[in-house]
Amino acid sequence: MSARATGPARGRKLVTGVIGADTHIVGNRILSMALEEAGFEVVSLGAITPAGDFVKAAIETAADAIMVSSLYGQGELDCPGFRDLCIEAGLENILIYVGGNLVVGKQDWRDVERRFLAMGFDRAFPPNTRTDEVIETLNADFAARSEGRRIAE
Amino acid sequence: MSARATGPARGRKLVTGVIGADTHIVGNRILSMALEEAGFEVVSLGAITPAGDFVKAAIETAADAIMVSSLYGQGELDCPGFRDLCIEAGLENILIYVGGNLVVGKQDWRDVERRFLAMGFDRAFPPNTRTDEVIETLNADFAARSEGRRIAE
Amino acid sequence: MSGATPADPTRSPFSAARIDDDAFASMRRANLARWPTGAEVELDEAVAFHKSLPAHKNLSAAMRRADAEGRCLTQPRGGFGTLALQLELMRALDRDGLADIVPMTTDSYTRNEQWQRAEAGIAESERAGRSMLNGFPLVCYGPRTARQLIDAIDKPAIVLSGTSMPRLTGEVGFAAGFTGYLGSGLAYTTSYTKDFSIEDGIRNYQYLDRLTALYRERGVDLHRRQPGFLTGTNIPPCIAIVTAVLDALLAAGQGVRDYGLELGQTLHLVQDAAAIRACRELVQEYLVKAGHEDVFTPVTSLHWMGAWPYDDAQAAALVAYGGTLAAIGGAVSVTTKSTHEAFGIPTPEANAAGLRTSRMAIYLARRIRLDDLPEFQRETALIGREVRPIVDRILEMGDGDVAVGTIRACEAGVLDIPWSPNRQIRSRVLPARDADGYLRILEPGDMPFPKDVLEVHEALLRKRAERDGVPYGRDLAVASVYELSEGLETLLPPR
Amino acid sequence: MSGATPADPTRSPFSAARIDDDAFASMRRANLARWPTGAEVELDEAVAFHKSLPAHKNLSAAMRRADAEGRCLTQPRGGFGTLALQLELMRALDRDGLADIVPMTTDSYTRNEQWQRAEAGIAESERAGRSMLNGFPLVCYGPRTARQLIDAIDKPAIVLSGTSMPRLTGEVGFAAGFTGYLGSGLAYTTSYTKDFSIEDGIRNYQYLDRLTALYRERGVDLHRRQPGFLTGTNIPPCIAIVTAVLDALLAAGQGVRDYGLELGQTLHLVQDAAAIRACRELVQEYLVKAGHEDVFTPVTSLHWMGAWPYDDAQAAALVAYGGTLAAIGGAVSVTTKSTHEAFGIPTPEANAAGLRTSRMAIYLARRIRLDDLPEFQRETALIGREVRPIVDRILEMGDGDVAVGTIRACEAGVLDIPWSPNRQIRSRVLPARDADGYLRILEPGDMPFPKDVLEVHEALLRKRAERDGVPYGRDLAVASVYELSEGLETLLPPR
Ligand code: B12
Ligand code: B12
Repeated sequence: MSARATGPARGRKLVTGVIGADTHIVGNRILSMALEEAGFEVVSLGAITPAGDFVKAAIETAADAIMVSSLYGQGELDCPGFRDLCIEAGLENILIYVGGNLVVGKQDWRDVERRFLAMGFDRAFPPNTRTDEVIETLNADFAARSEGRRIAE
Repeated sequence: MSARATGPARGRKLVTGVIGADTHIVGNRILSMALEEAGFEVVSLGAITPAGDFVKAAIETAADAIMVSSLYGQGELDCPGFRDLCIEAGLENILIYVGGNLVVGKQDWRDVERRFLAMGFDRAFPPNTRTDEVIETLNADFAARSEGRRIAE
Repeated sequence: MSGATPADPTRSPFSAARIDDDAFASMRRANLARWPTGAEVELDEAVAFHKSLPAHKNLSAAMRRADAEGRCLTQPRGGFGTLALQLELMRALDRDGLADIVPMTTDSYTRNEQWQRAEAGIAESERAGRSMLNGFPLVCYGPRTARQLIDAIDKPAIVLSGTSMPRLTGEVGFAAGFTGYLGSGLAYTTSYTKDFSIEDGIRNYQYLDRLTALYRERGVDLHRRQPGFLTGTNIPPCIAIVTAVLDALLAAGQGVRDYGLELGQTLHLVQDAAAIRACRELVQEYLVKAGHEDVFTPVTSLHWMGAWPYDDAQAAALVAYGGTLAAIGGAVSVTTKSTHEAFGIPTPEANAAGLRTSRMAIYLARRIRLDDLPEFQRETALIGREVRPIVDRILEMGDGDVAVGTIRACEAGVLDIPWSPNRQIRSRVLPARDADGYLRILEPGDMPFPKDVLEVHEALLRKRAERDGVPYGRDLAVASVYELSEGLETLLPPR
Repeated sequence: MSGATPADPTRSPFSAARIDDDAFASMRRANLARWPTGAEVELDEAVAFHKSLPAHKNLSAAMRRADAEGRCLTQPRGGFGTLALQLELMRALDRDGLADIVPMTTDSYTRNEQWQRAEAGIAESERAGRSMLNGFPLVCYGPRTARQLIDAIDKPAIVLSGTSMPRLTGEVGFAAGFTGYLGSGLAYTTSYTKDFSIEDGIRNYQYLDRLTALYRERGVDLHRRQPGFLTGTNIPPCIAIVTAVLDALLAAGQGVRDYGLELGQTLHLVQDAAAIRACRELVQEYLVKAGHEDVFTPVTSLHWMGAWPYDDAQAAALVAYGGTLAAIGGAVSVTTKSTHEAFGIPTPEANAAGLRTSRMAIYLARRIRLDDLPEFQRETALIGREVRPIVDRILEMGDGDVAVGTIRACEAGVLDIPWSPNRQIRSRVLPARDADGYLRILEPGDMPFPKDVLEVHEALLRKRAERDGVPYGRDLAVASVYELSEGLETLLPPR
């Protein structure tokens, strides 16, 4: 856990939590700890968080990104419509990541990723994603955004 | 190991051995022991037996069948032409079985069986063949032969 | 979502006392009225059905027999979102996996009593032609339909429903013919919920335990189980066993007499054998002290409950070793996983393969035991020195009531759970692995472990920090969370 | 096919004495002249190449280092019929399997010096587009070409060539840059041949051992190994170790100083740990007695060498346990198999997966040892009581010459091998498993085991016969051959 927030990413505010009825807090907590250590400001909602609560927290704290964890397999039921909730709340452009064991069973990742990007997530992360990789990606995406692009290539 | 030679199979003479440079004697020996106990007369040539020696022994002992073992994977190199050797030696109709781990690697059995039947073996047996099954099959085939058929269906 | 269903008319003062018959009768009426299929539950009919089952389909009998014969039974997990898929799954686990105990895992909406969402999940699953739920929506289908699952197999079946709200899944499950139910108020509420009150969690399981006793009064023995694996994340044996003692006392108080104890494996041969031995002995010690002389408490050993490697070949070693550890440790049953663990819920095939690999490992363990190994004896004694001070303190805090003591102990941090999602739990206690692969306590939080015990743990963990050349501190705990999921290039680099 | 190549001009009287330099020089000339690629072998050039290799590609150094660090290295088997396939295989085992030692298994024609047939096998393989040979035809390709295999990997490489005729595969292998060679005169001749004379087998390995010493004189250490697994079929540790002592004495007599000892696993945790310990100690005991103070004899533990189950999931448990047994037993390396074992030579993928499963099992074994377990100490002592009387008797029979004693012992049945294909071996000794899963001696044949030892074995086997309700006799031995290949319905039927 050595990666740091750099450039435009420094001090950005991130909302983290585990969506739906999902109790898997370990990875989400370690991620939140790592993001904080890296220099982000983290609003951690913890486990079992309804989609609406993410959006509410994002508005209240004027967050720059939402980090949705879904481990228990029902992400495909909990996550559709998440982007719409953000839009309705006026967060058209907020950066949204989703990660964990997003679907039920061992499925081809490229296929799963396609489904979640189609739901409006800016990025989806497979199992076995480490926190450094997440931080690097946040750095790249916030840099891209400061140049007007939605996310980095 | 309880099956017995029955009907026309009783007292039939069988030549057994492991073909080629193959040293795997355990299964072949257990098979020979079981065939003897079952009431067959067994001429056991042991491991590392050239194809020609099987035929020679079959002629000398006027055997009714030859049981070829091949475990080490090179059966596809050692076994082609075995039937022709028998024919040249005037044993057109002698019953020939082959069994063991006949080919290199874990291959589809139906495919392997096809290849060995094409070589002129009357029957080919996959790995994990137990001696009782062999004895039952011999009983059936000798019965079929006493009715003029080549082997039982 | 709170468990204190206001619908519940008879909210008695919170205690470990047995729920009295009339109160329980009206609690049941209120509970069964919460969802249409509740009306299908009829105790007399259910009792008759259970009595019509052959003994080998009763889990309580199967566990007692396995214990007597020194066998280690196998049981996987498994649940899919439709009846058709669940039938296929349970048949495959029974026939192809040779499972000795067949599971029915409920989906996470059902666990949280979000039955409408579960209904939607069934529809979605049928539309998609694959399971969109992570388990079987038992309550939606109801007991009559669920009984098809029992008829489809020739083994005892158990309900797996990680939840603090077992009252309706319990009623439906038992009525359907399931003879086992995994779960407890303390362990699950602290490990599977965020805002749910521990008191309500305990109340809900007192209901389930009282229901189990009710069946027993009618001559039907049912097997209850305590999920001592907790958050599955590097739980040291002592913490698991503390919760096992408390939940067991609560269950016995409601009249439960078949109470299994589940321990997640530490993956250390000696520590797991010591944990299994110590768990059974310590729980019995406190049950007997409390006057419960006749509670059967077999231990179930669980395949590694923490993060798995992302390589099927590597995972196969954890599956096989899981059988070895359970058998050599003398567990009465083992709960198995598969090579898919790190990725997702296994297919019926992968799940059955995990069962067979474990079963072969159990066979290979022969009758080996470590009883005479000094290291085993040291570890077993150490666990006792860790557990007794905590449990005694908690019982003290309750002024004689274990339920009250448990709540107060959680509030005070005297009872703490590593990596807990529950806000009433401090989760300041932090475990890590020492240089020899034992799980030790890095930070005790506010748990009153004896000083000399903590010195042992610290010394061993410092050895590891030195070996790895890392600072002694929290990073050891985080590294220990990842450890078993690391690739072999990291764990055992070739040179 | 006899090994007494009449071509050999200098057929000295048979003894354990070191082959003198001039005799050996002309033996080498004659040997290298037997096949065209022999001409490519140039000692000075080969020595220079070995010296150009990094230390981590030298097996002798790798084994000594692993032993010093208490590590257990992994090594699979593997050979295919063409250079292209062999390159792909060795790369896969190195990179995907993380093998610490990379093998090159020769095909069975090459082993038996039927090089023309091997040539044909190459052609057939190229035509078929798959390997028709069960190994790599090393001699046909010759040392220059084979060196591509060494360049393709970053690990030490070993020649696996189960044969009594190692003289040319040895010359070619060492010249190519292989730093290890598995095989010995007594073990292989009694287990891999039918009519081949044991004397000639020993002579051929004296050549190889003398060649190894020749490299050593030039400053290149090469690792030789004894295949104590013999026929791989329920070999009790004591019989394996007797052959290990004899072959080690013969090798040391030619000047070998790195001599590994391979033991097939019994699949019993305690018996395997005891066998590994006893093997190393007993071989050292007799080497030192014979004045060889400085021979390094690390033990290699081999995954189950008998019949495997015909189910990949079941086989996975044997693969994983194979790593566990080697690591807990303290072996310096383990030779791995795959889930394909019962069916055929594994694909590179399956072979690499077997390596990773074993490697993870080794990691999980942590630093556990059974030294303080009384049962381990009993078994280790028992093996000593079995081995010493036999070895002492054999040395006696040789009137001071171990080579002569070995031949006489085989003729007299004092030295006997279970399930041997060789006609000079009586193969009247029969092993079987006892009720606790230990390999015991059912029929000693003419081996002079002490009476009290045989009583122990008989008592334990009678217990098993009673338990299984079968007559005490040969059927126990046959059943024990099949045992591990049986399905789980047979081994551990659900009830
Ligand atoms: C530990 C564990 C548990 C613990 C959780 C304890 C707790 N309260 O946190 C317990 C035992 C309680 C548990 C329960 C269950 N579990 Co669970 N559990 C696991 C396990 C073994 C490890 C998870 C873990 O902690 N990993 C370690 C952490 C560090 O990694 P991580 O969680 O993956 O998070 C990392 C990355 O994913 C990434 N990441 C995570 N979130 C995000 C978000 C963003 C935006 C980004 C960029 C990255 C990112 O960064 C994190 C840090 O590196 C996994 C399987 C596995 N992985 O081995 C199953 C697993 C996740 N569980 C599973 C299931 C089904 C359940 C249950 C539903 C089982 C059941 N039916 O009873 C219940 C959950 C009940 C409920 N209501 O949720 C399934 C999910 C199936 C699927 N997706 O197909 C898994 C995959 C096991 C399996 N193969 O079946 N579980
Ligand atoms: C024990 C064993 C050995 C022992 C053999 C000891 C001896 N002298 O007999 C040793 C260690 C010496 C050995 C050596 C080798 N072995 Co080996 N060995 C095995 C093993 C593990 C078990 C074989 C066995 O004894 N089974 C038990 C008996 C009872 O069963 P069986 O042999 O299959 O026989 C039964 C049936 O097949 C049937 N049957 C047999 N013959 C016949 C004939 C007829 C007509 C019929 C009807 C039925 C029948 O009835 C028998 C009784 O039920 C197998 C793998 C496995 N099966 O687990 C590999 C295996 C056979 N060996 C193999 C190989 C490659 C070798 C070597 C070439 C390895 C090497 N490269 O060094 C060498 C052989 C060298 C040589 N020149 O031959 C491969 C063959 C690969 C393939 N076919 O693709 C196998 C499959 C392992 C593998 N997966 O790689 N081996």
